[in-house]
Amino acid sequence: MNETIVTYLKQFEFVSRGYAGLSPHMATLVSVIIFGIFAFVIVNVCAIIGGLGTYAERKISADMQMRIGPNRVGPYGILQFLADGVKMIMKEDTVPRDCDRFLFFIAPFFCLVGVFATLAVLPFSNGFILTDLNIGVFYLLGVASMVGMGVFLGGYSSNSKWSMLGGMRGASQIISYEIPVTISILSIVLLTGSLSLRDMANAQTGFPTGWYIFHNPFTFIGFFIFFIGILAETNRAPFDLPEAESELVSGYNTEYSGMRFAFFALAEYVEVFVVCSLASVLFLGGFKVPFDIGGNTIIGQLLQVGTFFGKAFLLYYVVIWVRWTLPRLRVDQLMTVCWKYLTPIALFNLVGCAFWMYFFDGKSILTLLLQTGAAAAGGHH
Amino acid sequence: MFLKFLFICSSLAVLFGSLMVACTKDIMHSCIYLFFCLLGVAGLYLTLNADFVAATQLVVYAGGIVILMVFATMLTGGSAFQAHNKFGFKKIPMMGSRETYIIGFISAFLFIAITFKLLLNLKEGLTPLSGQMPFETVRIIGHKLVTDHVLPFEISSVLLLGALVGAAMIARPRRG
Amino acid sequence: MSQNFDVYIPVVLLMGFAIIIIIGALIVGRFIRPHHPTELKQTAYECGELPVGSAWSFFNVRFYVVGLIFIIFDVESALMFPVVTVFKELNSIGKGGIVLVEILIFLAVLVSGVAYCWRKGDLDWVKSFQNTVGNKIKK
Amino acid sequence: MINLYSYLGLSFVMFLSGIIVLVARKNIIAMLLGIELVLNAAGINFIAYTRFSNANLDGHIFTLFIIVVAAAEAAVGLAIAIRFFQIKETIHIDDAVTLQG
Amino acid sequence: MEYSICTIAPIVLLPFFAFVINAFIVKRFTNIAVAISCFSIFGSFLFAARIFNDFVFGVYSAGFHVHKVFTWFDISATGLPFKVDMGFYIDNMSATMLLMVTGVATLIHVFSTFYMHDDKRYGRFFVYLSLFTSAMLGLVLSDNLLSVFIFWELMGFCSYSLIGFYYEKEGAGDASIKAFMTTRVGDVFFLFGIVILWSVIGSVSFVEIYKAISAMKLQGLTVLGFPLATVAAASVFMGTVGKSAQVPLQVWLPDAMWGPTPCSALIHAATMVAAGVYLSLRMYPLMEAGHMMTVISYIGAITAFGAATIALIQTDIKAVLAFSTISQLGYMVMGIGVGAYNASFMHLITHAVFKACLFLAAGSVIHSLHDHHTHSHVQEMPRMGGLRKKLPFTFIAMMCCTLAIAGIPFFSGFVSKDRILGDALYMAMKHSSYIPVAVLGFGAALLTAFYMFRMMFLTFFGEPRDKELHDHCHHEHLSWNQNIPLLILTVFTLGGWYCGSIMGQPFGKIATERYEWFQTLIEKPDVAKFKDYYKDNLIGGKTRPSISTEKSVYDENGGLSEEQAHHVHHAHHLGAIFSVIIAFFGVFLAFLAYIRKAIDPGKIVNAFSGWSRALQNKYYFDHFYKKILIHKILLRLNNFLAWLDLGIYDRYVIDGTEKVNSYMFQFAKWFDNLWIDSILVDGTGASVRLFNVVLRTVQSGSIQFYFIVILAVLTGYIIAI
Repeated sequence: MNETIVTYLKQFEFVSRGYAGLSPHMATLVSVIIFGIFAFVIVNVCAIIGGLGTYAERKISADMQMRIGPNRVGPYGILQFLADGVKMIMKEDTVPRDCDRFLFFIAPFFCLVGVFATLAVLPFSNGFILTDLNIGVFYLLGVASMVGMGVFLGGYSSNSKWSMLGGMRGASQIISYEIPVTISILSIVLLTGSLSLRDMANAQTGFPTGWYIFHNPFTFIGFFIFFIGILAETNRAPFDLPEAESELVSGYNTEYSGMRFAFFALAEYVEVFVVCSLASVLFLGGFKVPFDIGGNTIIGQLLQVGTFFGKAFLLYYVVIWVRWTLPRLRVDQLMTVCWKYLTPIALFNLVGCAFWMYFFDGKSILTLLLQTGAAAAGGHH
Repeated sequence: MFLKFLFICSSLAVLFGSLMVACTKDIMHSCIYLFFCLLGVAGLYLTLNADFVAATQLVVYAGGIVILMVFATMLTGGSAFQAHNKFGFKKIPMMGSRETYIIGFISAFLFIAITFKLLLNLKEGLTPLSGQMPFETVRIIGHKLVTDHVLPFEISSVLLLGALVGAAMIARPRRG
Repeated sequence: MSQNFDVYIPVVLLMGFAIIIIIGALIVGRFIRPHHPTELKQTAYECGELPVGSAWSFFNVRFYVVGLIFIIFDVESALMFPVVTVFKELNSIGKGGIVLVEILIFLAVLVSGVAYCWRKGDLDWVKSFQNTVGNKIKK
Repeated sequence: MINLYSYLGLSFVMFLSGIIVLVARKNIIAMLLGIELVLNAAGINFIAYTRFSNANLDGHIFTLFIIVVAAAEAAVGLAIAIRFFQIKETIHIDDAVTLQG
Repeated sequence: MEYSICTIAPIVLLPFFAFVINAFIVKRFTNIAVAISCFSIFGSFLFAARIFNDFVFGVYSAGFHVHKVFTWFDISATGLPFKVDMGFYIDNMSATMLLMVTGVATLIHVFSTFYMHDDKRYGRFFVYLSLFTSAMLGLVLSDNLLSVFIFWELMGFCSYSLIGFYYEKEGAGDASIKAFMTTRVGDVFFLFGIVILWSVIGSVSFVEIYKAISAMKLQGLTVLGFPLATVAAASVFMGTVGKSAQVPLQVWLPDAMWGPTPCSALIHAATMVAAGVYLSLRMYPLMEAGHMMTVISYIGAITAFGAATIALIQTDIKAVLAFSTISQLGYMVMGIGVGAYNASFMHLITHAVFKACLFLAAGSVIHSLHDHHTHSHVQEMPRMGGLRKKLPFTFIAMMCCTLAIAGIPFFSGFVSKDRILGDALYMAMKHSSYIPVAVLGFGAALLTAFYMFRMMFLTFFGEPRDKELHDHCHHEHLSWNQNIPLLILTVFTLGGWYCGSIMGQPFGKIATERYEWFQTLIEKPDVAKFKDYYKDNLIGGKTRPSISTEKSVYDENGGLSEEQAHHVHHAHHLGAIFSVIIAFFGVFLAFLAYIRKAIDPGKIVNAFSGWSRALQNKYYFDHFYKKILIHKILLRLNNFLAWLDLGIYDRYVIDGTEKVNSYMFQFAKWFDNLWIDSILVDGTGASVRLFNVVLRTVQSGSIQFYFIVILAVLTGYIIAI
C-alpha cells in the first residue's frame, strides 16, 4: 500500500482520532493541508539547499584554487545566495524582440515544475516521504524528463544562435544520458522487485555491506554509470556543454535575465540535489541507519533524515569536486561516451544482474562469500 | 473530492491542449499544446487508476515523442515555415485553408459522433467498480507481460527494431 | 477510494508550488525592478555583433538520429519496468528462467538494431558531420 | 459525477481535434501531431472501459502497446518528413503529390 | 516430473533453427554451418535422452503420456465445428522413437562430415538434413493428424531435395520427381482420410479420435455404401503405403538411392520410411475399428517377400539394401496386421539402427572405392570382393548388422522379427486366412538371410575381382567421423538392449524386469482410457499424470489368461525355432553359392530365366506404371481428349463457324464502320476524357483529400448499418 506522510502521521493516536471524526471531504481537505505544509517545508528546504549549492560551489572552487571565495555577506559569506536572490529580483527583465514570447515565458516552468515534482517521492526517512508512489522511480524519471523540454524551449525561444545551439545540445544530451541512467535503475529495480523508492532503501542496510553498490559486481559498475549519467543529465561539468561559456556564451539561458534566469539556476541546483539523493537511495542505502537506531520513533526518523542528507551532501560535494577537476568533453566525445560506452555497459549490467538474480537467488556477493567461507570452514572440522 | 479536482484539471488540460493543437498556426506552439494535452491524458489515466500507464505516458510522450517532434520541427525549418495553400480553390475545391477547417470539422464530427454513438450502445455492465481495482497495476501488468501477453511483448521489440533501423536509414545523411 | 487518490495530492501541490513561485516572483518583481527597454537591449546577444538572420533554420540530422535511438530505448525501458519488477517474485517461484529468456530475447533484438546503427555510423557524431560538410561543399 | 461518459466525451473532443488537424493542417509534422491525438483518444477509451467494465488489466496493456506503436510511428513518420524536407525543401503536404493521377 | 514447453520444444526447434540460420550462412561459412547442424541435432539428442530416461526408467507405466496443447485456430464461431489444437504428445512410444531418431541422425550427421566433405554442395546437404530431422521430430511429437500431415509433407519435400541432390545427373532428377509423385498418391488418400475423420469427429487430434472410437462414434456411418471406419482406416493406411513403400507404391524407394548415401541411411532406411509405420501404429485403434487387419497383413507380407526376391539378383550394393529396406518395412506392416503391435514397433527401432549402420557401412565402402578412369565411386558388387582386410572396421560393423537383419540369435533383428513371425504363426493357427501371411513371412526370412550374406560374401570375402580398384583402396584407419559412428551403431545391434532373453522369447530368459522395458512399456493404446480426458495447457498449467504413474511390471503372459498364454507361447516357441533354422539355412545356402562355389548361381538364373527377368525388372511394376498406367491409360485419355479437340471440335465446330463468320463479316463491316467507329469509339474517347477530368481531380495525390473521402465513406457505411 502506498505510504504517505499522512498515513505515517496517522500512527499517532491524536491524529488518527482527529481524522476519525471528519467527513470524507473534510478528511481530504485536512490531508491537503498537511501535505501542503510538508510540501512547503520541503520546497523551501530544497530551494535553500539549491541556494547553498551555489554558495558551496563557489566556496569549494575557491578552496581548490587557493582562494577565499565569498566571505562578505553573513558569517563566512553563507548568506551570499540570499543576496544573489535579492539582486536577481531587482534586475531588469529584458525580453529579446525577436523571441517567441509564449515559449520564452513558459520554458522556466518546465524546468522548475519538473524538478519540484520529483521531490514528492524522495524518501527522506522511513516515514517522512511526501508520498511513496508504487511507481516511484518511474514517476521520477517521467517527471524529470520535462527538464529537457524546458532546456530546449529556453534555447529555442530566444532566437539567438548561442541559445539555440545550447538548447539543442542540452536536449539531446539530457535525453541521451537518460538511457544509461534508466537502465542502471532497471537493474536496481530487478534486485528490489519494487518501483517504490522506500522499498528500495529498506531493502538495503545501514552498513555499507548491505548497500546495493556492493551487492554484486554489476551494481558496482552500475553505480558509476549512474553517477556519470546524472552528471550529464544535470548539465554538470564535465558535461556542461549546453552552457559551455567559452563556446556558447552561457548556453540556453543566454537571453534570460533577472528572475527568469534565477529559475533556471534554481532548477539546476535542486535537480543536482535530487539526483544525488536518488543515487544515495538506489545505491548507498538511502536513509538507513546502522542497527536501525531509533527505530520508528521520532528520534529514529530524525536520524534517518540526517543520514539521508549526509549521503546526498557527500555526493553533492563529489559533483562539485568533479566540476573543478575535470576538463569539459567535446560534443562528439559526449555522444561517444553515452552511446558506445555507457549504454552497452549498462545493458550488460542489466543482463548480468538478471543472471545474478537467477543463479544466486538475489544474495549479495558478500553473503555468498561468507557462505562459501563458512562451508569451507565447516568442511575442515 | 481530490479525484474530481484532478479530473477537472486534467480534462481542462486535455480540452484546451487538443483544441489549441488544432487551432495554432505555429507548429512549435502546437507541440507545446500537445505536451499539455498529453500531460492531461496522463492525469486522466491517474484518475482511472492506471498509474503505470500514466507514468509511461509521461516518460514516452512527454520525454520522448514531443522532444522528437520539436527536433524534427527544427530540422524542417522550424516555425519559419508558413503553411499556405498551394492548390487554391480552383483545382480541388475541398482543399482551401479556411474551408478545410470547416469541412474537416463537419466530416470528422459526423464520423466520430456516429462512432461514439455505437460505442455508447455498449452500456451493459458499465457501473464503476469502486475499490475493486487492484491498485498496484505495475505488478499485474508485469505478470501479464511475461505470461499471457508475452508474444506482443516480444514482437513489440521487433517493431521497435524495425522503426529504429528504418527511421535511421531514412533520416541518415547521404553522400552526393 | 478517495484515500487511494490522496497519494497524488503532493504531486499536484508541488507542481502548483513551482508555478506559483515563478508567477509570484515575476509579479512581485514587476513592482520593484526597473523597466527601460531600448532597441539594442532587446536584440539577441551574439557577442556584441548584431544578429544576422533567424536562429531557427540550420540544424543537423544527427540530433534527430540521437532522438530516435533515445525514443526507442525509452519505450524499451518503459516496457521493461513491469517485467523487471516482477522478476524477483517469479524467480522465487521458479519461473525466473523463462522470464530471463524473454528479457534476453527482447534486449537482443533491440541491441541488434543499435548494433546496426553503430555499424552504419549513426552513433558517430564526427563522421556524420563530415558527411554533411562534404554534401554542402559538393553542392 | 464522473462516469464513463465524461471520459468518452473527453476522448471524443481529442479525437475530433486530431481528425481536424489531420484534415486541415498543411504541415506534415502537424499531421503527425494529429495522429498522436487520435491515438491518445483511443488510449483514454481503452483505459476508461477497463476501469468501468472489467477488472482485468488487458486494456492497460493495450494502451501500453498503443504508446509503443505511437513511438515507432512518430519516429518513422518524422524521419520521412525530414527526408522529404531534404529532398524538396518543404514539408507542405500538398507537395507530396507524386502519386497524383 | 514436470515437463514444460522449454524441455520439449527444443527437440524440434534446435534443428529447425539450425536450418534457418544455415540457410543464410551456408555459402560463406560452410564449416560453421556444418558445426551448427551437428551440434543442434546433438542438443536435441540430449533433450530426447532426458525424456527417454524419464519415460522408460522413470516411474511411468505403459499408458502414461504428456500432452501439451495450444489452440492453433478455432473457427467454430463461424459454425464449422473445427478447432485445431497444436501440441506435443509424448508417450513411451514417441519417447523411444525420439531417442532413436535423434541418435541415428546425430551419428549420420557426423558420418556425413566424412562422406560429403569433398562435395561441392557440402554445406547445403546439412541444411536439408537439419530441416529433415526437425520435420521428423515434429512428426513424432505431433498430437494430431493435421500437424502430422504438415511434417509429413515437409519430409516429402526434403526427401525430394535430397534424392535430387546431384541434380546434374538426369537419373537423380527423375528419381526425385518419381519419389515425390508416388508418395503424393498416398498423401492424397491420407488427406482424404483426415478430412473424413474431421467431418465425423470435428477434431483431428489423436486423443479425440481415440475418444470417438471408444464412444463408438464411427459405427453405423457409411461413405458411398462402405463403412466409414473402413474408408478412413484404408485412406490413412494408404499414407503409410506411400511413405513406407509398400506394394503397390514401393517403386520410388529403390530409385531414391540416387541421393547421397548418408541421406539414404537417414531418410530411406532409418527414419522417414519409418514414419509411415509410426503413423499406422498411432492409428492402430482406427485400423482395428476399420477391420483392416487382414488387408494390412497381406500387403505387408507380399511386400516383404516380393522385395526380398528382387534383392536376390541385385548387383548394386545400395540397391540390395534398398530392397531389403522395403522387405523389412513389409515385416513391420505385417506385424501391425497380425496384431504384433509391440514387436512391430520394436522392429522399427531395431531396423532403423542396423539399417542406418548398413547404409553408412556401404557408404564407407563406396567412398573408399574410387575409380580413377571415370572419376566416380563404385557401387557395383561384381567389382568388389576381398575388402575384409582393407576395411576391417567397416567389415565388423557390416557383419554385425547383417547378422542382425538375417535374424541370427543374440542380435536385435532376431528378437523383433521373430516376434512378428511368432504372432503371424499364432494367427495362422487360429485363422486359416492368415496361413499365406505366415508362409510368406518365413519365406522372406530365408531369402533375407541369403541375399544379405550374398552381399557380404561378394563384397568382403573372396578374391578381389577388380584388382586395380582394390589396390587403389586405402587401408582404413579408425577415425572419428568414418568408423566411430558405425561402431557405435554396431553396439546397438545386439539383442540384449531390447530384450532380456537370449532368444527373444519367454524361454531362455536371463533377466526380466527392467531388461524387458520394451515389452512392458509399449502397448496398444487403450481407447477406453481416453473416455474422459482433458488436455493440459501448453504454458503454465501442470502436467497431469493422466492415467497413472505407477511403474508397470513385466507380465510374461501379456495380460492373457494362463491357457491363452500357453497357446501363444507355444506358437512363439515354434516360430522361434523355425526362424532360427531358416536363417541358418539361408546363410548356409549363401555360403555354398558364393564361398564354396558348390552351387553356381548362374545356372539357377538360367534355369529360371523367366523369373529372373521378372526380378530384374522388379516385377514389372515400373513397366506397369509407365507402359500401362501412363502410356496406355493416361496417354490414351490424353489422345482421346486431343482427338475430341482437334478432330471433332476443330473440324466441325470451328470450320463451320468460319463459314458462318464469313457471312457475318459482311454485315459486321458495315456495322463496324457506322456504329462502332463513329459512335462508340469516338464516343468512348470523349467520355473517357470527360471521366478523366473527374478522376484526375479525385486522384489528387493529396493525403488529406483521401482522408476526407475515407471519412465520408466510413460515415456512410456506419449510417448504412
